[in-house]
Amino acid sequence: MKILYFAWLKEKTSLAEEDLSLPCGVSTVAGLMEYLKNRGGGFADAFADSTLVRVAVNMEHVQTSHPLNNADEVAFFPPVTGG
Amino acid sequence: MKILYFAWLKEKTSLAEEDLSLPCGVSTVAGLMEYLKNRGGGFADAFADSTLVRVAVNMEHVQTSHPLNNADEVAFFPPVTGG
Amino acid sequence: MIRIQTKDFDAGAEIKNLVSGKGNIGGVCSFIGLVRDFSASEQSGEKITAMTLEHYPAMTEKQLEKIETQAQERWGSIETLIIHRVGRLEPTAQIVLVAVAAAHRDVAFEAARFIMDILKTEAPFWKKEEGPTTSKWVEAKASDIAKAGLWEKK
Amino acid sequence: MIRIQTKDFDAGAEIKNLVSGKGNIGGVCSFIGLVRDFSASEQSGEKITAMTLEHYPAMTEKQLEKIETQAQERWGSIETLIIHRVGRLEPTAQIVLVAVAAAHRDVAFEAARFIMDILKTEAPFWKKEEGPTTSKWVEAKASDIAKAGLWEKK
Repeated sequence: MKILYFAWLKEKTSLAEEDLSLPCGVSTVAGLMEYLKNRGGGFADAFADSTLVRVAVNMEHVQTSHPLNNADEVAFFPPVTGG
Repeated sequence: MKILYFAWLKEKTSLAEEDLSLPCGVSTVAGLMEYLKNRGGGFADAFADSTLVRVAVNMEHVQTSHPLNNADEVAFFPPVTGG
Repeated sequence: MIRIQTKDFDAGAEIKNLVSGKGNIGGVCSFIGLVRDFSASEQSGEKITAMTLEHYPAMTEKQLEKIETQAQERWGSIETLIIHRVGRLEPTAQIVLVAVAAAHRDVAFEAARFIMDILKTEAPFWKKEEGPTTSKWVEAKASDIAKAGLWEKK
Repeated sequence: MIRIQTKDFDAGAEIKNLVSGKGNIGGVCSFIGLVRDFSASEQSGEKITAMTLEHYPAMTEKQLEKIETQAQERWGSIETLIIHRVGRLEPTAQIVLVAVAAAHRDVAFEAARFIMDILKTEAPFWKKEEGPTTSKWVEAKASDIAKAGLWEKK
């Protein structure tokens, strides 16, 4: 699974992108967010308030209940502000 | 009084512009239109159906009941089609 | 700002000029009207080869200024530009540019549409279409009169 | 048509290119978004000196194509163009151009506004504002989310 971080999530995690095998017991976006938050440090900070985080799986906006598999590209970012 | 004709009113009357003293007994746009129509020829043709004709007095759109005086600039034209 | 001219315009340059040096502008909505290659009269839809635009110069200026003033009264702080061409134009030629610059996009979109709708029924321009064999004056559309009327009720 | 680029664009040339050779186009509505010199966050309204736009390239393309397709499904025969800049931009710089060409002006106005409203909530761009002393990420506006939502009900 490829994970991407944008805007202040990239800054807080100090990471733009990483490869990760779906952790044991994680089957949804919400589960992955909980897993990442438990890494502590910048990750705990980035995922402290999950209501501020938006998610895309395979470049489509999804809810945190969305299921995950190892081939997915998952992206975490704040609400978009383009235009 | 200055009278201007535009678009097909100019073509039918064969006139772009004329100076005219307010004819005796004419006090409104409607009266002037009746007067012009009674000139016959192209004028009778141009003013045959007064519902097709729009009027401006001193460059403001008006109804045919609008009063006239000798200092006015009166223009006759079809409904506008710019833009 | 209002300009009536026979020559073409560069919409990009005109818009840049409209907003030049104004840091409070968040967006510009513009509309460009073009000469189509078929008749505006819905019954015929015939091919047209050119169009000639006639106007009543002093009244055009007066009416367009009035429309700009109305838009400014309605939406407050906006910058407006209206350029309208006259004379003979061929299909795909630009006829009109209306641009509104504002702090926020909603105002820019609404004011630009307002200006176009009112221009269509108040500004004294007339179009004559040339077809392969005949030429004729374009008739005003009832739908344009209805659209302009909607702004009165708001 | 979609383009993401760091360099500026010439809206007039882009619009001419969009309608080039198409005699059935009666009008083009376009919107240009610009960098303002004050903060987007309504509480502060502080001066900003620059703005940096970040994006998620592959998803941006996918989402903008989806928006164009939705507009085409909704309004039928239209030509659409979206150009969005990324990178560091200073006040008064152009950020985005959305242009819609159609046979009639209502469709052009509505589809352009639709594309802007949906782009604001779906396309993965993020703005970071630089002020004289600090820099901060722009927060999404509830009003933008509400506007995008209105299109769902229609």
